[in-house]
Amino acid sequence: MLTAAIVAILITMFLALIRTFLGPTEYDRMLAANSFGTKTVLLIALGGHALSWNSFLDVALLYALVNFVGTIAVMRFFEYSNASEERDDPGTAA
Amino acid sequence: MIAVAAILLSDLFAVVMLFGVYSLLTAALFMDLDAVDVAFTEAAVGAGVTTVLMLSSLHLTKRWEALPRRKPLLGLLVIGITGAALVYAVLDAPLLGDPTAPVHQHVTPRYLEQGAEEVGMPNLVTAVLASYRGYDTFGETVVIFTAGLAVLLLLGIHEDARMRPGVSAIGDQVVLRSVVKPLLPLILLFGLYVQFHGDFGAGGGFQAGVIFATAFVLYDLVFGDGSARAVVPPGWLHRLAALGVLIYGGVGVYSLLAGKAFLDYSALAADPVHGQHLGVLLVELGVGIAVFSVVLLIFYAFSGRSRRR
Amino acid sequence: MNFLPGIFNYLVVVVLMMAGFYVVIAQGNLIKKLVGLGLFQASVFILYITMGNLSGGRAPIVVEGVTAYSSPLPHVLILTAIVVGVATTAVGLALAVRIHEAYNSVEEDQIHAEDIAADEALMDAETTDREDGRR
Amino acid sequence: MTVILEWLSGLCLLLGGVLCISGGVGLLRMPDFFSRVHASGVTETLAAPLLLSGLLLQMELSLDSVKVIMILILVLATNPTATHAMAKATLHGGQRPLEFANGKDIGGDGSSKP
Repeated sequence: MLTAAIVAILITMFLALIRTFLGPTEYDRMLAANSFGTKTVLLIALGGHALSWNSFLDVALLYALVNFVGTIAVMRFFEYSNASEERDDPGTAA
Repeated sequence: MIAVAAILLSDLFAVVMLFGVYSLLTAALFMDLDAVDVAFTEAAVGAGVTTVLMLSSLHLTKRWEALPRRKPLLGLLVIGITGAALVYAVLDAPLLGDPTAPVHQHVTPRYLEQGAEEVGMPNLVTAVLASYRGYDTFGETVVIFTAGLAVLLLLGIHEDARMRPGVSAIGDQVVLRSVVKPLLPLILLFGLYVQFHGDFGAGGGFQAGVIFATAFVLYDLVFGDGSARAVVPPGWLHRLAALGVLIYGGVGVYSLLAGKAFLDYSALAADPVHGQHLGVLLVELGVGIAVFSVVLLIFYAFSGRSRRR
Repeated sequence: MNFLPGIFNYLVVVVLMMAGFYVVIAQGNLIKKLVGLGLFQASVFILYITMGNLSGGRAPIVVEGVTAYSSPLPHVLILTAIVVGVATTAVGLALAVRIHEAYNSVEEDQIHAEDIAADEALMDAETTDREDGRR
Repeated sequence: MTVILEWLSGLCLLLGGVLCISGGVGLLRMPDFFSRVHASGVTETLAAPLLLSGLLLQMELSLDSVKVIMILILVLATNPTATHAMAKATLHGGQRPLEFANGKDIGGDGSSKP
């Protein structure tokens, strides 16, 4: 069961990664990156248990935290940039 | 991998976000390679602090990259040649996990066999970091301190120039605020745990300092600019950063005065092992304080700068 | 405890290193150059950690009954290198911000163009000064 | 007792995995940002606790279980908050859900997002 769950998480990570690449808007990328981060936390928690790593839970805890902070930071600065700046040349938008 | 995509995108925002994801992946790889402490640091620093710093400097500069005007051919050529040379060199490198590799022949066995008894702590990374290679770590702490000073010199901390309030939708998000508020003490507690549990598990001064700073960065981000500044004024941080380095140096000087070599912690107590333990604890504390204050100072310096005055 | 066989890790390192290198030398945007530098850094980190790994070893935290550990030395070096790396990146970003304030651009080409324009303006001013003096 | 625990944890892990994948597919396939937020946010919020509690049931009681519970609390607290904040920020940033963008009012509780 553990293995099945890990495989499922890996698949989801892959899907989220594709969305991060494609993401038509910044918000999509943001969401996908956040989702990816959460999946990484789960992967480390489960995988660490399966492979009996040392103190993997500390790392997972830290990831969950950092992921949240990163998402907040992205939103914060993204909005500032949007509000205070016209796009210089929208043609280069990826 | 992600890196390639990061090159192709011209929207710098997306690039930075991908960089964050990439550093998470790198940290996961470190976990797999048994480098718990490194994964810890990479996660805290690479995914957290770097992303925040890059974003805030993007906020200060342009977001969109100009269309490339030069031809990438020459660059590609150089890359190709260097890459080929490196691959050729790599073919000679010892295989992953090979016990006969040079790394495992010299110095390492001594650390592994006697580190635990001599320094008296199970986490060998901390032991080597703070005790055996104490000089290096001292130097690196000073480098971090200097980098903080350099950023301060370049940007300065503007007390009055803050980002305009009310522009952000996050500024008035009640849910976010009420969730973050009880979270903050938990983060600080976790930071303390990491700081003082570094002797036994993954963690130590560097990581704890970053986690502490992260807590304040989060506070500042959610509750509007300058709110963290009210709790920890920049003026204190200057002194704290210096204090951290001074604690480290002071321990060294004390052992010098006590008749041992610089940073020889066995001078700190009658029992050498106990002295080592105490010394590592103090030194890690110094590192933690220095890293915390420098990271927070850098964040203040970036966030306090208004865009294109 | 490793999924990755033999030499694969080193190849990843080379690819990453070259990607970072390419960004640094071929991209004009200063902030992107810094990202490239970060990639390069990360590849070196992976290289070190790979070297320190020992098959069948555990993380270097002493536990009863375990004899094989990965080498702690590369871990220590990289641990400090990561933190120092972020500090230097911060300095680089600060420089980029100041450059942006001075030139209103972080593109290398534009900065060069502006430099050249400023130089020419200066020289023009000097020549006119000299001409003025001659008159 | 242990057998029941095994089964319970297996069930949790399996359910969590399925939810996880469905969230990923939703994230990839849904047509606009708000439906993607919905897809990934809702499933993730259920999948993460399921997976973690499955893990919790497998390991013996120790400091580690406390840490797992800490992670659980953290994920439970931050994930919905982050998605909520993101959706709100997107709305603030000028994007509208598909129905509104097409100028078509879906009626009913269409005004649930202020």
